[in-house]
Amino acid sequence: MRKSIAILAWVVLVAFLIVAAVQMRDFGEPKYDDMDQHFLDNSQIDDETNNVVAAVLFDYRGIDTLGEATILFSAVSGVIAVLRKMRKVKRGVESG
Amino acid sequence: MNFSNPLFIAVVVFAIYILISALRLFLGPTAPDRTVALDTINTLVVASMVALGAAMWEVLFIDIAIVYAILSFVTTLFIAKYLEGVEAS
Amino acid sequence: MFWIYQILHLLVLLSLIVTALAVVRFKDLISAAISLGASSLLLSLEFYLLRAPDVAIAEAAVGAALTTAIYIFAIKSTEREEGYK
Amino acid sequence: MNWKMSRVVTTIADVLVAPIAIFGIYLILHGHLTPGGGFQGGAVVASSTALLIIAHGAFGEHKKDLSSLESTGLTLFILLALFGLGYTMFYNYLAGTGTLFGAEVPSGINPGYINTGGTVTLMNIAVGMEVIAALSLILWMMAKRSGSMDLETSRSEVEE
Repeated sequence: MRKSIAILAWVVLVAFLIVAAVQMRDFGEPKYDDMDQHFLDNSQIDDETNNVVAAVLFDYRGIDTLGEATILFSAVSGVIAVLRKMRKVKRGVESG
Repeated sequence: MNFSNPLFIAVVVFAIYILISALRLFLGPTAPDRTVALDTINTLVVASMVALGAAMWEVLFIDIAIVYAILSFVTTLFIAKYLEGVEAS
Repeated sequence: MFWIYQILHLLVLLSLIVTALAVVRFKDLISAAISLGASSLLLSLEFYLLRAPDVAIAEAAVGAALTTAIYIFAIKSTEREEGYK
Repeated sequence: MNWKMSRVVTTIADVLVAPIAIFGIYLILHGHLTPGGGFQGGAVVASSTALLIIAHGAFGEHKKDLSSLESTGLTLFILLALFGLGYTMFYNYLAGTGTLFGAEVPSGINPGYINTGGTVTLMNIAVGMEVIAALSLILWMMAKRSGSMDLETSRSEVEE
């Protein structure tokens, strides 16, 4: 029973992937490219940067970068919170 | 891009070697075999990146190959130290 | 001569599938970590071929070096073999 | 993993740490001209920390230093974003004003100059500080708290 459910899920997933792969458009030709052309034309005027990626990352889509930095900060907070008391446990159980 | 550059043929040969090394990584019976396969893949990837940077006529793409070569050394060093500890103990 | 670029994509993606299958199938976790490093490296080469150097650098630095190091510390702290207990 | 690595690896690591860190700082500082930026350069510098940890062990107590460096980077990033709030958030108020990183770029294809970019360059530096500290802190905490990187004995003593 579990195996048949797994095979069914696999078949459905592969069918969706094949449909998506057939319908995919060529690389570098998105459906909407108005904003791309705006970025390419105006990044040297708005930001004085030569790298358009940096201009998009830190000016046009800056809130996304802020979210990424916050995610990294919370990940480090989680690591510190998890590993903080491990030293005491190690000292009690085993030495070295 | 000018695709008639012979460097692209060299990169295709490198890619075939990468595929063979990936098969060795899949089949390798022990972990040291897989580490050697990973190191071979690293070297081939760096070589193909330099060749592609020359073929595409982009100077900045060599930077990525430098990053790659340095970081693959760190990865191999970590795996080697773990395997050394397992074999010794 | 554009077909030579397509062959290049095909070979790199085929190697990517082989290494990604190895990550799932291995019971030895250190071998799985090695395969994940190789898969990440080949993904970075694919980004390079698609002419996205920023993503290639990020993938190489985070995926190849730091993730493998953290996984090896974690495997060292726990157990090497995968299993249900 | 309780021993120091051999003298060959230690020497090579000592030689290689400075070029890796300098390359990462180059990626951060030239983030507005070449491919790269704060996150990528920070990850490269953090991998130099990984090289130091694997060669010499997780020595010292650096948790507070790294933690404060990370908080400083994130706070600097948010402050730089908030200073442009007179227009919108993340407004590039330094571009083209002639002050810090405020030189003007000639339009079209040009090699680029380091003194341009305005807040983009400063935000690259801030994000780079945060990413260096965050990834180094994760690696250092994992190495230290897993108890396997104290490195008080050398390899030969273990073998005997």
